[in-house]
Amino acid sequence: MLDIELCGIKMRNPLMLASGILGSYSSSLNRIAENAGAVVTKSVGAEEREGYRNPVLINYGDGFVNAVGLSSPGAEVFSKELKNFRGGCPLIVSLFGSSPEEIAHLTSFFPFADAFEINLSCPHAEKVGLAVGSDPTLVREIVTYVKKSTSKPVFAKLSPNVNDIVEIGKAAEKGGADGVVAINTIRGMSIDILSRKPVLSNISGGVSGEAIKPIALKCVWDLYENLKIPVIGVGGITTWKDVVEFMLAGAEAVQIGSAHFYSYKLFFSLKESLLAYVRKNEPLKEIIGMAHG
Amino acid sequence: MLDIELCGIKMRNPLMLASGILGSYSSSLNRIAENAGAVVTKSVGAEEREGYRNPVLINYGDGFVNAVGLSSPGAEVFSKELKNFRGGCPLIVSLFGSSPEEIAHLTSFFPFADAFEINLSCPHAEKVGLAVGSDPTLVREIVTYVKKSTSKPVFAKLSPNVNDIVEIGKAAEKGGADGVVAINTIRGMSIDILSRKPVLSNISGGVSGEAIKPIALKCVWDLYENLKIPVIGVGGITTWKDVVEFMLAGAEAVQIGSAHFYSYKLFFSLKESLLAYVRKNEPLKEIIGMAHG
Amino acid sequence: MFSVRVKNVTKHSKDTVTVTFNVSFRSFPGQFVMLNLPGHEEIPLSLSSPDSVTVRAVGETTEALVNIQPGELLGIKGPMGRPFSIPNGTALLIAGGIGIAPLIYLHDYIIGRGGEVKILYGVRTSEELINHRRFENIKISTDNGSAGFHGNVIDLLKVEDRPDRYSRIYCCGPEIMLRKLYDFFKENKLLRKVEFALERYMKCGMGVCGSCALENGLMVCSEGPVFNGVELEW
Amino acid sequence: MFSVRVKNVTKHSKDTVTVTFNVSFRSFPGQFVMLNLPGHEEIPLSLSSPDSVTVRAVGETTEALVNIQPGELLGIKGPMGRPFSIPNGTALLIAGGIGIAPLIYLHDYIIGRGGEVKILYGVRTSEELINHRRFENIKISTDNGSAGFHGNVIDLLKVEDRPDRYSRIYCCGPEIMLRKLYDFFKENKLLRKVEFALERYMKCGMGVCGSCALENGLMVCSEGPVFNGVELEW
Ligand SMILES: Cc1cc2nc3c(=O)[nH]c(=O)nc-3n(C[C@H](O)[C@H](O)[C@H](O)COP(=O)(O)OP(=O)(O)OC[C@H]3O[C@@H](n4cnc5c(N)ncnc54)[C@H](O)[C@@H]3O)c2cc1C
Ligand SMILES: Cc1cc2nc3c(=O)[nH]c(=O)nc-3n(C[C@H](O)[C@H](O)[C@H](O)COP(=O)(O)OP(=O)(O)OC[C@H]3O[C@@H](n4cnc5c(N)ncnc54)[C@H](O)[C@@H]3O)c2cc1C
Ligand SMILES: Cc1cc2nc3c(=O)[nH]c(=O)nc-3n(C[C@H](O)[C@H](O)[C@H](O)COP(=O)(O)O)c2cc1C
Ligand SMILES: Cc1cc2nc3c(=O)[nH]c(=O)nc-3n(C[C@H](O)[C@H](O)[C@H](O)COP(=O)(O)O)c2cc1C
Ligand code: FES
Ligand code: FES
Repeated sequence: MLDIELCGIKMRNPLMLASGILGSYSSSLNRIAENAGAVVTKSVGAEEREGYRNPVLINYGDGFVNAVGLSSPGAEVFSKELKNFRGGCPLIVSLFGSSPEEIAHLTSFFPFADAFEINLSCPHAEKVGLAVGSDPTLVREIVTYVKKSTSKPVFAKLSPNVNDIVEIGKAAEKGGADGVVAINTIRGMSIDILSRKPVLSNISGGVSGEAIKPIALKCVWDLYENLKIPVIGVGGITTWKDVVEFMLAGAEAVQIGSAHFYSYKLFFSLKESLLAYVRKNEPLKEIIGMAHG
Repeated sequence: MLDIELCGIKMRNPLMLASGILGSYSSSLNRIAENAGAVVTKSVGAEEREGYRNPVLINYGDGFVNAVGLSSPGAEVFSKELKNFRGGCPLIVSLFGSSPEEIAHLTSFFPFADAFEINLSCPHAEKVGLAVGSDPTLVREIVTYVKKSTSKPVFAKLSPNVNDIVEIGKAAEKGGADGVVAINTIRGMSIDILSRKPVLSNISGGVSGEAIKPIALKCVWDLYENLKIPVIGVGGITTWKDVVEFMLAGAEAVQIGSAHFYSYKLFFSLKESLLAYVRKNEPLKEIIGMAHG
Repeated sequence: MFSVRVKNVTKHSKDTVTVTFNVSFRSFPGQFVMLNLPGHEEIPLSLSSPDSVTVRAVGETTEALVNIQPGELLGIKGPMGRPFSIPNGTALLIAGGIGIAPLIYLHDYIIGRGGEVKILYGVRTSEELINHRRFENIKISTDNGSAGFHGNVIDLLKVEDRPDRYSRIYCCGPEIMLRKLYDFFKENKLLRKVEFALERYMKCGMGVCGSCALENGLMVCSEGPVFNGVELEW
Repeated sequence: MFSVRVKNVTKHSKDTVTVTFNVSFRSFPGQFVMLNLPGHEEIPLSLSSPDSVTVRAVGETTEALVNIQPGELLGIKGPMGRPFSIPNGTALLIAGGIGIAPLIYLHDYIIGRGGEVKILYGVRTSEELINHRRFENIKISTDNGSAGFHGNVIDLLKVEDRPDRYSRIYCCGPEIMLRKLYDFFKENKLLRKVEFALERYMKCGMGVCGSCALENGLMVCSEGPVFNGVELEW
C-alpha cells in the first residue's frame, strides 16, 4: 500500500535515504536498504577530494549545520565500494562536478545504478556546488549531457539558495531531467562565543534538519505547481506526518537525511506508521499534491 | 557599557525591536522602549492595506511561519498613532512600497522618526516585498530616493531569498544607505495533514525564529566582509549568547522579533545578561566582527 | 495547531449556538481558543466549557460557524490566555449579550467546587437570551423590557444589589458596557475586586504581532483576555 | 558543543600526555569526546577519567594537543558513544599502546566500586608505558623485551592467564592486535564475554555522515566505540 513507481523505478515505499547521510559505504547502505524505498549514495566526483577538516557538523538544536564538503574517494574507487551493495532496494548514485562533460562522464562508472542524482547545490563547495546550480543555462546543459550519457533516470537536486527555485527546476526539466529533488541545505554558520571563532573549520556550511522543513515544503509546493516532472521532497522530514505533509504538497517521494541522528530504525518506524495511516486513508500515491487548489 | 552609536543614533544598548512585532501601536512600542536600545515600527505604506486573513502565524516548534502581510493603516493614520510614542528610546519607522517615489514620499509623514528602515524583503507580499528587494538596480534607486527625501539615517532591510545577499547589500550601499539590516524572513509554509490544506490563509509565509539563526548569521558575516556600512543583525536571536554571536559575526546592533513570544521582559533580561558579560569582558562595541580572520 | 471534530451543535436562537468538540481541553474559565474553520478566518472564541464555544453570528466566520454540522473538522490553537481568578466567597457575574459565553464556564466551575454565584445578564431583547434557565441565581435585564428588568445591566446592578458584598466581580460584554461598569466600580472604589474579559481584534493570537495591544501596552491575547480593574487605564 | 579549559597537563613520555579539564563529565568508561583545539582538527578521544583524555602524538592535531598549556580553551562535543558494560566478577583488561586510555577509566571505575581487575598491557618499548605503576594487578609485555614479558600482549595472554576465568574481557589497542585477539577468543568460544573498543576515522561524530561505518554497517561513533565480540564480523 506504500509502493510507488518513480520514473519507472519500483519502490516499496516513497522513503529514500538522502545523499551524504550514511552513504559512503556499501555496509551502511545495505543496512538502510532493508527498509528504505531507495538509497542515494554520498555524492561522488571524478577525482579524490578531501572535503573539509573537522569539525564538519554542528547540532544547533533546531537542526544541523554541516560542512562535510564534497569529500569523495573518486568515481573509480567508489564504484568498487558500491559493488558490495546487496541490492535491498534501488540504488541511486549522486554525482557532482564542475562541467557538463565532467559530470556526464561519471555515469559510466556505475552501470549497476538504478538512477542518478545530480548534486547541483552544495552550498559550501567552491566551484562544484551552488556556483553550478544557480545558473539556469548551465543546469540545463548539465542535465542534457548527463541524460545523453545514460539510459537510467536522472534527477536534478536543487538548492534553495537562489532567487527562484522554480526557474532552476524548469531549466532542469528542459534539459530532460526525469525528476527534481528539493532541497539541498541552506547556507548557514555558527560562532563559538568563547573562542570567538566560527565553529566549522570551513567557517560556513549548510543547514538541514527540522528547522528547514517549512522552507523545503514551500519549494516542493512551488515546483509541483510549475513543473510536469516528479518532485522528490527533502528537508527536515523526521516523522510520518512530515512525509504526509510533503506528499500533500506534491512530492512523489521523499528523502530523509538528518533525522537519522535520532535513529537508524527510522525507515522501519516510518514505514510502519505510514502503513497505519494508509489503512485509515487512501494509498499514499493518491494523496500526492492533494493540498493544492 | 552596552551603549553604542549607530550612524549617529545614540542607543543605550544594541538591542532593537524588529519590525512587525508589537510595533503597530504606540502603547506597545512605549512599553518595549523602556529597555530596548531602539524600536522599529511595523512597516507602513502609502495607503491602507488589509494584510492577509487569519490564520497568519504558525509556531512550528523550531520557529514561526507568518503571513501577516504588509497590513498597514496607511502613512497618515500611522503617523498620528506614532505621535503617542513617548520617546523612551530612538524610534525607527519601517517603510514599504512598490516604487522609489512612493517609498521616498512616506518619510515626510514621520518628521519625528530618528531613522527609517526600508523593508525590501517581505517574502509573502506581492509587488511590494521581495519582488522589490531582489533587483539590485531597483534597490539602489529606492535607497537613493529615500536618502534624498530625508536627513535621517536610512537602513535597507534585506531578504535571504536571493542568489547573493551581498550583491543586494552593495546596491543599497551604493544608493547611500547608512546601514543594512539582515535578514527578513525566509519563504516557507506548512500543511495541516488532517484538513489537507495549507495552514496559513495566504498558503505561504515567512520563517522566523530560532530555526533561522545560522542562516541569518551567515548573511551578517558575508555582509560584514563585503560592505563598509554597518550591518544590523536579525533572525532567531533569543538569548544573550545569540546577541554576542551576531556581534562577533559583525553586527553593530541586533533586532529581535519572534523571541517576544517567550517574554515581554526580553530586552530587560538580555540587557542584564549582557551587562554581566561585559563586566567579565570588554565593552560590547569592541567585539564587533571579532570572529573574522 | 491541531484539529478537533464537532460533536454537537446546540441552537440557542437564530444567530447563536454552542459548538461542542469531541475533545475536552485542560483549561480554565476565561481562556480562549483561536478557532479555524477551514476556508474561513481564524477567530478568537472564549471557551464556554472545557469542550465548547458559544458563538454569535456577527460576520462571515461566525456566520459559518453557527451553521456548522457535527462531524466537521476545526483547527484549534490553545486554550490560551489568562483565566479568571477563583473567588473565595460569593461571586457576581455581569454579562452583556454574547459576553455570557466565558461566564457560563466560570459559573459552572465555581458551582462545581461548591461556591456561590449570582448572575446579572443583560440583553437587548429576550430573544437573545441563551439558556438562562440553567442558572439558579440569575437576574435578567432587557433594553426593551421584553423580559426581566427593563433597562440595561448597569441600571439593574444599581437597583438589585450591593456589589461590595461580593468577594469578586466578573464582567464580560460589549466594550461600551465594560467601560461604564469600570467607571461605576471606580467611583465605588471596588476596581480591585473586578475582573474584565476584554476583546480586541486579534491576528496572531500568540503575543507576537501586537494587533491586540491595549492603551497601556498590555496584549489581550497573551496577557489577557482577563484583566483586573486596576490594570486598566480607562 | 561547549568549551572547557585545560587545568593540567601530565607528561608521560615524549609523545604522550594526559590533559585534565576544569570540568568533570557525567560519563562512563569507554565513552569518548570529539575534542576541538581551536585552529586544528576536531578529533575523537576516549575519556581516561571523567575529566581527562590521554593522548599520543601521531599527527598534526595530537601533536598540538600534547603541547597544550594549562588555561587554554578546548571545544568539546560529548561525552558520547556506548560505554563498556560493567562486569559482575573479575575483569580482564587487555591494552595495546595508547589503547590503555579508556581502560584506565574502566580500571578506576571498577576498583572504585569494589570490583577486581587484572590488566595485560603491551607496548613496543618500555618508554611507551604510561603510568603503569598506579595499577596493582598488572602484567606488561614489550616487543623488544625492555620491560616485563618479551613479546606481544597476545603471547602474554596465552602464557599468563586462563581467560575463561574472567567474567568479562575488555580490549583496546591497534586494530591488528584487536583482530588477533578476536580470532583467539573466537577459537576459544569466549567472544560473548569480550568487548572491543574500536577506532575509525570520524567526521561528524554524531552518527550522521557514515564515515565510521564498520564492515557490518554499524557506526562506531553512535553505536560503538565499544562492541561485543559477537557483534563483529571479522
Ligand atoms: C478573547 C476573545 C474572546 C471572544 N469570545 C467570543 C465568544 O465566546 N463568542 C463569540 O461569539 N464571540 C467571541 N469573540 C468575538 C469574536 O472573535 C468575533 O465576533 C469574530 O472574530 C468575528 O468574526 P467574523 O468573521 O464573524 O466577523 P467579521 O466580519 O470579521 O467582523 C465582525 C466584527 O467582529 C470583529 N472581529 C473580526 N475579527 C476579529 C478578531 N480576530 N478578533 C476580534 N474581533 C474580531 C470585527 O472588528 C467586527 O466588529 C471573542 C473575541 C475575543 C478577542
Ligand atoms: C573512538 C575513538 C577513541 C580514540 N581515543 C583515543 C585516545 O584516547 N587517545 C589517543 O591518543 N587517540 C585516540 N584515538 C585516535 C585519535 O583520534 C587519532 O590519533 C587522531 O584523530 C589523529 O589526529 P591527528 O590530527 O593527530 O593525526 P592525522 O595527521 O590526522 O592522522 C594520523 C592518524 O590518525 C588517523 N585519524 C586522523 N583523524 C582521525 C579521526 N577523526 N578519527 C580517527 N582516526 C583519525 C589517521 O587515519 C592517521 O592514521 C581515538 C579514536 C577513536 C575513533
Ligand atoms: C552531513 C551531511 C552531508 C551531506 N552531503 C550531501 C552530499 O554529498 N550530496 C548532496 O546532494 N546532499 C548532501 N547533503 C544534503 C542532504 O542530502 C539533504 O538535502 C539535506 O540535508 C536536507 O535534508 P534533511 O533535513 O533530511 O537532512 C548532506 C547533508 C548532511 C547533513
Ligand atoms: C509576525 C511577524 C511580522 C513581521 N512583520 C514585518 C514587517 O512588517 N516588516 C519587516 O520588515 N519585517 C517584518 N517581520 C520580520 C522581522 O522583522 C524579522 O526580520 C524576522 O522575523 C526575523 O527575526 P526574528 O527571528 O527575531 O523574528 C515580521 C516577522 C514576524 C514574525
Ligand atoms: S493577536 Fe498578535 S499579539 Fe495579540
Ligand atoms: S563519524 Fe559520522 S557517522 Fe560516525
